[in-house]
Amino acid sequence: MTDTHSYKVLYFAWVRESAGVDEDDIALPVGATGDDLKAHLLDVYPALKERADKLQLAINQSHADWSTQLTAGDELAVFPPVTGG
Amino acid sequence: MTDTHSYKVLYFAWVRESAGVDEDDIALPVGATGDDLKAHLLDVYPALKERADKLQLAINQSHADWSTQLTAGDELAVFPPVTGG
Amino acid sequence: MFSVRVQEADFDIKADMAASLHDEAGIGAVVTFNGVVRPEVNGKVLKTMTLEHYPGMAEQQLRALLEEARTRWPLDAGLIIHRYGRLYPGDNIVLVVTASKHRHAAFEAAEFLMDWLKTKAPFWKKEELADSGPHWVEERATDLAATDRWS
Amino acid sequence: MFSVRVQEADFDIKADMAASLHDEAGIGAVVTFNGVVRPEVNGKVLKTMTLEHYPGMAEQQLRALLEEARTRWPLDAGLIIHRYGRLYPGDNIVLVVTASKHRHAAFEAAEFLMDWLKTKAPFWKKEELADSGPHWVEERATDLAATDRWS
Repeated sequence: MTDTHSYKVLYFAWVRESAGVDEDDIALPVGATGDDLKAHLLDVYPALKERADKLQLAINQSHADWSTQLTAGDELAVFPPVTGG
Repeated sequence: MTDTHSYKVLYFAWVRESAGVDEDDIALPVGATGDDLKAHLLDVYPALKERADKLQLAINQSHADWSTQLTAGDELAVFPPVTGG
Repeated sequence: MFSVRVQEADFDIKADMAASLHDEAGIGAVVTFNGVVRPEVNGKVLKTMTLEHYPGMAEQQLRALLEEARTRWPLDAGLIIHRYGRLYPGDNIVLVVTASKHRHAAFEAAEFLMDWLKTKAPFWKKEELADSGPHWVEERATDLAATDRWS
Repeated sequence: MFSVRVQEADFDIKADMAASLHDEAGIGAVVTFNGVVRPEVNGKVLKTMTLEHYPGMAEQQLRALLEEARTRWPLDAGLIIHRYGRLYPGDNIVLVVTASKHRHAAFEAAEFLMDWLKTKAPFWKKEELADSGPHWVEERATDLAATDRWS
């Protein structure tokens, strides 16, 4: 059994609609990166695969690259490109 | 005796103060240009000589070059560079 | 004063400008940008739109934008208000106010804030057109290009 | 609506914006520029200033500026209000409003109008500083350069 951290993951816009929930608690192996989170989400929510290249990540409310390594306690969020203004 | 046209000439800002009047009626020979008007004004109001290079001309409420030939009935105005806004 | 607000309520351009500029003595130039819901999208009538946002991150990003603008231009005051929720054609969406002694600084900072806001602030528009179902607005390549020119 | 006003009275940014934008259905972006009398000039306290203008030509030049802006950008509405007479620190001097479907058009047109206004509209400022007599403001080389960049 691998050691894991549990992360709160928020969804917005069509990511939220594809997931069917506003947020999840997701356990990922210690040392996991954003890419690991993305692979997990595409697995759990296959509807996201269609536009997987559009997905963006925020860590602790700042935009982040998918390659970033996650830290226990991080607030994660996944969403499409922003369209405000 | 030369034929002349009479022009209404308005002054603004320090041109007005140097002239000591708001406006004049000035007779200039038929065919006169803005430069002739300027020469006349420097003659009549020598205080303008100090900053003669700053003087600007408007003909019928549009900015104009001093070389422009004047036409009977033109409304002329002489003023410094504008500083509004 | 520098401040950001994310709110469902409408804003009052005059009152919010005045509050933002209160006690700023040196100001000579104030630029405002007001974004409004347009009645048409690509020639189709827009019935309504819903603006979703990421609470917390939205405010944080807007504050970060203002801070970035202050490092680039000599600003005396700055304000960003962005609405969320259900909006109709003609409704206010966003207000940006910048104030400076120098008009070009105020103009450039306001344009910069709008350009960056469009690609960095976590808001998402869902439109309902008269003749089709609701859909999420796609990001625009021109907005990305507009952001890049400040890099 | 496109209009210009030259007046001694103060203006009301909100009311004048609203009047200018009335019935303009397609607008998405509104930019305003508000120029205000500054309390200091080169570190010296300004007591008051007087704005002289050339009645008739002032309105005509402002209208010509708006027309020129309309040939360059797709504007839906435009407004220029310029005051004259005695003004004190903090008083409004000038208001420019531009509206367009496109925010960059609205921003650029507003900046263009201010740049051209500074070197073409017949207004002259006479300042009274706390420690010296009244003097006419000199034109600024930076304003001329700002005008040239639109040529």
